[in-house]
Amino acid sequence: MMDVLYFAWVRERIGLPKEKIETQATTVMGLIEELRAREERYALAFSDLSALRVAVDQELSEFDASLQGVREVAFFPPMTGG
Amino acid sequence: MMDVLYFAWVRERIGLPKEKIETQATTVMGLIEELRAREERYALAFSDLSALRVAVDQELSEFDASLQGVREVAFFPPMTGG
Amino acid sequence: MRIVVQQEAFDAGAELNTFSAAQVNMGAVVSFNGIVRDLPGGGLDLMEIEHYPGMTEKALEKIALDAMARWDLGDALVIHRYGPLKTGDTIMMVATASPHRKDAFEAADFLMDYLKSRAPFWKKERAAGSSDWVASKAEDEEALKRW
Amino acid sequence: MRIVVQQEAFDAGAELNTFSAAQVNMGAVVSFNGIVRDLPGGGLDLMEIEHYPGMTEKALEKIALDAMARWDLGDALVIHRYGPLKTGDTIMMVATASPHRKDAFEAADFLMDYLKSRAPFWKKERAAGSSDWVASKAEDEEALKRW
Repeated sequence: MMDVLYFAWVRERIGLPKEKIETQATTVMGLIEELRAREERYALAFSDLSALRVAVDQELSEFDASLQGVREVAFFPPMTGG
Repeated sequence: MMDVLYFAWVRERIGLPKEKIETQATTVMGLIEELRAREERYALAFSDLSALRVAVDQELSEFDASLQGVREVAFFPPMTGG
Repeated sequence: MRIVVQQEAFDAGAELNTFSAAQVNMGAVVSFNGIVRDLPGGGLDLMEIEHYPGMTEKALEKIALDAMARWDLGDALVIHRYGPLKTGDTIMMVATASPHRKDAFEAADFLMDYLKSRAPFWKKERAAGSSDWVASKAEDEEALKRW
Repeated sequence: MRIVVQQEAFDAGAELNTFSAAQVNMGAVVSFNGIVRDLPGGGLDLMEIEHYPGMTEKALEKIALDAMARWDLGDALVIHRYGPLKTGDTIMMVATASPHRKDAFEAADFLMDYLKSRAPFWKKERAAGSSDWVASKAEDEEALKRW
């Protein structure tokens, strides 16, 4: 069981800020494939990975990062603070 | 008649902040030569020009600047504001 | 080093004074304030800032620690707001203190560049009934290569 | 644009707030505060700042106008004190406002470099009964070549 979080337009497109997911995926990319296969809104949110960033246990990561022992994964667009 | 001002250690070495000077000099360098010839304290203050800066009518200038129409000349060390 | 993430408004001048007064023998203090701008054509009703509680604080702390490690700093301060803001509101500030003005300037500049593209904040602009997420700029990502 | 040369203390935070509040649609405000440092071994009794009344204001105004011409600035502020100061006292501040953080940072950095070597101020440090004029640094003159 893993917490998956969505922010900004990713959250809006998927329609929720957070969900618990049971996954067999071993990498972020594997998790994305599973989500894409779920429903249209997920496929849409994850259609262009160049417009997405991922954090694994609250650290910015790459899409090929391992999910071994991970408790929280977050997807969001490039950041625009400051 | 021209006002000649001294600041920081130039003022201390010469012993006064300001004096009126009647000069025939046509350039700052000419004025410096006249002052050097006056007294030991002037010669001392103007002994090393690389340690001095000059302002002509309140604008930083070069030692070969003309004194034509000038009302105020100031001598001082490199600035240390901020 | 102080990192604050809050919804409430803060007094940037008072924060700067408190920061400066706490320093011992730091001759140079640099601050940056980010302020909500109107849209190019005007009409901004609201800017909403979303963030990632938990990660935000960690990311800002990491950026500030990086700055402390790279420059001769006595201290660093980051305050960033989230929630709804209006034109003219102060969004955030950073401040750096150093014995040297060059270090204080560069570290503040570095903090801003990293905060902009590596801390999990997202801005949304609301105007005339519709709203849009602010797009990240290629130049902001580009700016990181300076460091 | 505001240039102030005064003996009295000033409130840097309050000045920063006043400066920021006066801006229209400037998203970035950068400030620099210069603060009196103690001597490396301690023991500074007093720092005295001498200046050249008349020329000082003109020189600062010229430097600020140069900054306004070179960068996209909405406004610039320079406040510099003279007279006797103690360790921890604020000597001076500059502030810049711009739509862009890069312009605000660079212009403030430029103002400081020029103010340091081109505005007629001289510092004297008094400690243990003797006093010395602060020597200018080659690196400060060198810094001007960046611009």
